[in-house]
Amino acid sequence: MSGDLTLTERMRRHFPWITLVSVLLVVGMKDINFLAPENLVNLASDFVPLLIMAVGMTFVIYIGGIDLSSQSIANMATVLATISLPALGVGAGLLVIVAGLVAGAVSGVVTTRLKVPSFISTLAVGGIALSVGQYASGQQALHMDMAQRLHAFGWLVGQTAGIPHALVLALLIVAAAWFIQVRMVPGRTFKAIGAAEPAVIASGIRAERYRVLAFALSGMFAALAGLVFSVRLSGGSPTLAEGFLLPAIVAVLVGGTPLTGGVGGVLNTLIGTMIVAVVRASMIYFSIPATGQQIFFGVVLIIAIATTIDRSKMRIVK
Amino acid sequence: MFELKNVEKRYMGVHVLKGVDFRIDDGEIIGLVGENGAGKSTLMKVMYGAVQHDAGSVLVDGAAVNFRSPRDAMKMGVGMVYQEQSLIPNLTVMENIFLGFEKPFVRFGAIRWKKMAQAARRQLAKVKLDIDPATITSHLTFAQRQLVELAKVLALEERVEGRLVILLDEPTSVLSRDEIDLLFSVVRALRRRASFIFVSHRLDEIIDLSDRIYVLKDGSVVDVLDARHADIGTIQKKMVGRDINTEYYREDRQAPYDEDKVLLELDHVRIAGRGNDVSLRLHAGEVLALVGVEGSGREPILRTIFGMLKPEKGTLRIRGEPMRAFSPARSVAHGVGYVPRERKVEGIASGMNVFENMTLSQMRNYSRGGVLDIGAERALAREWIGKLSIKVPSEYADCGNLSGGNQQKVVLAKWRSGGSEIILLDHPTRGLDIGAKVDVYGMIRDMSAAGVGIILVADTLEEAIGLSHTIAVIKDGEIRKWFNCQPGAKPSLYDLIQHMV
Amino acid sequence: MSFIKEYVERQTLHRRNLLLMSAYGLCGAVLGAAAGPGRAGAVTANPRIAWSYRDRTNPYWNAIVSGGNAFVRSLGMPESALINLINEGSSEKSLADIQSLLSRYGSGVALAVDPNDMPNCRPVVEAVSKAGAYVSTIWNKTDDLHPWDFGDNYVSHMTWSDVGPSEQTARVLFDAMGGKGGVVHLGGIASNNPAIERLAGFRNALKAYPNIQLLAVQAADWDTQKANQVMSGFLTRYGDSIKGVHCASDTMAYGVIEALRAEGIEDMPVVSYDGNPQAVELVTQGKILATVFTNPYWAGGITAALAYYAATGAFKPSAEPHEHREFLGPTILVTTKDAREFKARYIDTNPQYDWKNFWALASK
Amino acid sequence: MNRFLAMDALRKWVPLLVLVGLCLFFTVVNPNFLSLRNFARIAISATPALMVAVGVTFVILMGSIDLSMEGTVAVCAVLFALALNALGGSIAGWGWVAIPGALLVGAALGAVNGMVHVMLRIPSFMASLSLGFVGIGLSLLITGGNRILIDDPLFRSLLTVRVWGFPLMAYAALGCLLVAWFIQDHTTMGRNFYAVGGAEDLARASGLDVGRLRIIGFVLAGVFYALGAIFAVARLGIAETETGRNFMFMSITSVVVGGTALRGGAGGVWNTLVGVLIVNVIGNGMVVIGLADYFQDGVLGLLVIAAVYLSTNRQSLSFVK
Repeated sequence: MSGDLTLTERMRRHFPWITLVSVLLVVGMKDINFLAPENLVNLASDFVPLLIMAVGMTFVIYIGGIDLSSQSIANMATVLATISLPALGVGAGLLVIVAGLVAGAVSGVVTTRLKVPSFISTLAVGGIALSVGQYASGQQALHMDMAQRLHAFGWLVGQTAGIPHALVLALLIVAAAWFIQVRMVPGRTFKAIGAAEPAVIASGIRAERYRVLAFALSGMFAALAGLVFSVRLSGGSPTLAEGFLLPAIVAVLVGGTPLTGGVGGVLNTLIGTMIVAVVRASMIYFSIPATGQQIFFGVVLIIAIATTIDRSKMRIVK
Repeated sequence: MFELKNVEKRYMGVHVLKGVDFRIDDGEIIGLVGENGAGKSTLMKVMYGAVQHDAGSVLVDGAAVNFRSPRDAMKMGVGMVYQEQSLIPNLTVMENIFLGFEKPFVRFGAIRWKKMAQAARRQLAKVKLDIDPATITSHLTFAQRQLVELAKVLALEERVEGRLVILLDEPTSVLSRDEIDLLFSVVRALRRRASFIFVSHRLDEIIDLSDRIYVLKDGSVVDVLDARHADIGTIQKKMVGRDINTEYYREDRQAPYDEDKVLLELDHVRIAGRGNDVSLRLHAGEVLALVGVEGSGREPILRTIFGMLKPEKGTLRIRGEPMRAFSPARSVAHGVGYVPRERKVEGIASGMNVFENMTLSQMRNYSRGGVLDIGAERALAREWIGKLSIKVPSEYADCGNLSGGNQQKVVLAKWRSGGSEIILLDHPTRGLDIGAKVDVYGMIRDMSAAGVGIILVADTLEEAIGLSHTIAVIKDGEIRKWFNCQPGAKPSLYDLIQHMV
Repeated sequence: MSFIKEYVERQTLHRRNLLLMSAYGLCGAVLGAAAGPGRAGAVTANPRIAWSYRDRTNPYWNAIVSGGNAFVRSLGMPESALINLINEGSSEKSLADIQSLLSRYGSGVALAVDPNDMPNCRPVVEAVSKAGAYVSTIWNKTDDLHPWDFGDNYVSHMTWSDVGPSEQTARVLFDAMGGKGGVVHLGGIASNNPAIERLAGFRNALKAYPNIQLLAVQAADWDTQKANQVMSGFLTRYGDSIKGVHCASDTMAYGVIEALRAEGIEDMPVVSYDGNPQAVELVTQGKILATVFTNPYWAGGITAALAYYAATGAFKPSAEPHEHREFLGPTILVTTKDAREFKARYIDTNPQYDWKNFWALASK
Repeated sequence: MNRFLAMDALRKWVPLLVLVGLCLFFTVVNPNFLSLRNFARIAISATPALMVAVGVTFVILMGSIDLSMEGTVAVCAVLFALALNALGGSIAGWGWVAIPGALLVGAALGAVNGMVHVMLRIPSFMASLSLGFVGIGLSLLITGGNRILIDDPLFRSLLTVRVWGFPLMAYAALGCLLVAWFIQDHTTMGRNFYAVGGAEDLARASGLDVGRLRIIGFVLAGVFYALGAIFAVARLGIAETETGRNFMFMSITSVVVGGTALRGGAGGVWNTLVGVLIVNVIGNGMVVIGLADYFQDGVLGLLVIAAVYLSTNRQSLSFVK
């Protein structure tokens, strides 16, 4: 059967990284400095929180849903991490992760049990998380004590041989997520749910549980993203993670995980995040005027999505 | 006059229509028969423009036409009454009747509902259906929807110059006797305006209604019979191409089942939403066929056994153990496997490869601590690819791209390799070609010999008779008659049909 | 193809730097960049000037940018020479854009920045000083962070003490109310520092007016539409007992005035903050009784100037006293009495400022 | 079957019951809530949102989604205001041309959106999200970030003049809603949206040009966004990039809360009216009963979940995405 596929179809799965390389080269043509390894490492490490959040969101989009609560969960996480740091130390990280997991699971239960579409349920749960963040922070920007921050999370802010530890952590997280996706039962089930949910149910799998799990994972990763961001900024505020949501969704979509589910995955998101990072940085390299940046971003986005998404498995484009 | 000359069609390398010649005269009623997979549905799709033929020509009144869409065909007076619902459920009856042809009712941009309702009533009167045209379609019964489908096609009458050609695809399968009589009288009455192509599995109806009968086999027209001189036996023979012999269904391999070992028992189970009570026993090695007309309630029984429906009353025992909670997961854990009719939707997950599909129901066995042992999965897939001679390039092939027969083998391998002892087969040979069917029959015999209990909802009655040890005839959700079906003492088609309708 | 050659040359340099850096890292000074003053790089003859701020949809930031543009023009450069980094309210984007800027121009950057959220200030400053560039900040900074801890690279921080001026506007409001009646406060995004300070000033004024009754305080997130809706809600809840409205920003005051206008209420005393042109216009008409002008035009120019002249070596920040590194910006109370005169002086034309006289308008 | 139908008929009214229930609740806590003046206030805040939500309703009925409204509203608002001021500053003079002009701009943006979605075969979520960025950028480019003030008393009379206690804009919006209802229920186009949303492949098989229909749907949505923009300008007298803010999530939430299904084919503009009122009543009511502002996001979330939960027919849904 593979003989029937046209060249474009076979190339399709390679389009995301080809797009990434092309964008890199285009910016590199403008200024070769851009391609210097340490510059790329810096660029990548700036995007660590966004990457972590996008990786989590990948699971939800992979099963055909959407998670709009990530940003609010990250906001909540920055606050919870900051206020619990003096009492819990590294445990603050654990607390935050559990909080994210719970918030995500709530979205999942509301979506699967109460049959509220994820677009709405996650938006609503995001509102709840935001309220928790605002309440816990006393509606103030908080900052971490330097000594406590170094003691508990010093390992996260340092670098070894020019490689920031946060970047290493992010890559480990991506690797773990990738492992879950391709080598573990939940990942396989997510793929099957995205591809053909009725077949999953007819195979005797409790699909609902896995759907809840996907949302819970997304919530956990969003909290983790908030934690890393909070440690980097050594503080927390219920608005600190503003502006994460749309770039994270865009990163997943540009990477080639369409909203229909079952296609794409964590590695696509890694590439997608890098595309977003490069496109954003390119505005400085091409000296895009302040008022034109949004237009530039939107247009590049359309071009990128038009090239990266695999339409062969979409019967109806909605 | 509507004519097909030497029409050819290939799908993904499969030669579906091989030089078909077909002719229908004005006012004629043509019966079209053939086994599933013989190419009937493709031929009809070519006629009403849903697919384009590769070679040959379609002629209307001697002039070659090229239908690029069903709409083109409609403009030439060719309309289709679908077997599967083609009415849009959330629209009203009249909107469905005039969908895409609303223009005559529009004045100053607004649809004049009264005028449309009147026109719709006229169409409904043709099929003698007395319902409010403003009813939402999803609120109608199956039979009513079928008649609305016909009314929709008959609306072509007012729009098209010249004669109509109307394709009826299995129109009687969900209708009661009265409704069938009504339908037939409507069709006969309309002969002066339209010619009909009538497709049905019910050969008696075909003979009753048609003038001539086209018999299709393996993509070619094998014979054209005059209905006045045709009888069911000869038609059947021509459809299958040989006498329906014992070999086809591997009857030689039908062994008696183990009467002492009851795998599954339904004890006065009341199916949800039906209110009928069903009792049956399935033994190890037994093939139990449920026969009945479409909508008679066979699927709900299967779905109840599989845990997708919760019985309202009664007990369901698996190996003597009464079930308390119902879910597919629980049934699978108790060794029940389900081969669904909608193979592409519920059977295989397209986009996933062979081994991923095979282990979907049994990932627990191929993982440790949640980590999948892909090596073992691949080994399993390779083993079953060999065992069932599944034609795939490798275990990495995407199941969505396999042919129907190979997909079905993958689904069967999924349950067999997982050790399921009770297998529910819902139309397992639907849309398969003869070769693949024979393979599936062989697998059913293998499973039976291995002591697996099978409940079969067959594609055709012949299949049910040929394969099963026991037959339960279902009507209106109840088991009306049991037949013992040992080799040599099998009931005839008529025995069964008598109790079905 | 010359860029390839250029690349190879730079690459050798970079590799050397990288080796040095890793050696440095392995020596245990993992957090080296943050500590240690005196890492200021060579002064640059012609640094790139950049302004990083929240958005362009707000008159306040527009005034900041026009100040920045005026400064750039004063150097004989076209306005396009000013690099605009817009963070859209996202700390993450703020930081990422600044990092990209630094990686493109290295130490040759003079950056003026509002870090958007207080916690974001530290990483921005650390990144800039690591690159050997120069940064001046306004508004958002945590209290434990100081320019003098970063040698010359963290040139200055300017902020505005909003407590006092906000108290003044509140007093104007309470006087207009005749010292009695109910009052509501519409605040900014609750966790923003200015929102907190402006509320504090308002509360201070309340203490002196025992007959003024505080009805409600609610955040309207600096947003005109949200303020409009919150004000309608207040009108339902408190009806005629509202005798005055204290807004934490001009943008919210517009929404409040329109909510009142819809009810046919034209004479409700309203005060606001920021001194935007539209608000000053409304003060001249008496629809707003007072606003506070923080001179964003000057702030936009002078913040860029501080970073620029430090980068060119025109002055050495570390030689300046602490009160020149952290200082308060100007605040001018604009009331109905002086609004016309004020408008002629500051809004209709911008005064000519000497961009080398860094602390000319500083409050202290 | 009858019981099922009865439930079905009842469910249609659930959003309205939720609305009434919320009103009762807020009235009990603070009787001031139940007053003509407060309802007028809710009407004012709901008017622009209603137009935007009605626009997106058409798209959602087809089973697509549109996230470009914030950009489209911003562009329409600033172009409308610029044109009005350039044409003499009053709709009594030539300024009225700005109104059809703005609608035309909305239609054009909708057409671009629809064409990118249909012709490049990009799912509407992504196409419209990207074009939303472009729209916001465009409005920024036009205004340079400045605000444009509208002083025309005739135009502002939409807000200031009251008839039977409600401002003119409420009646104007009602008129637009009737037009939307007419399009939805009495034109071929509107009915075909339902056909596409109900079963796209069957609609295609019946000969509908689904691609063209989708583009028309987006154009229509664009026109209603432009109406929303005009009302938003009328409400505040200011046109700026921020005019489009918050419309995206709020309008889609309103549509779903009103009982229109995101998968398409069910619901309509009356549902959207109820949904918009529910969301605005919650917003107004939380202030009126004096709920602490940091709880408001969470309470809104909980109430939205409850409203959608109550109005969903879960029997007919095997799973929801």
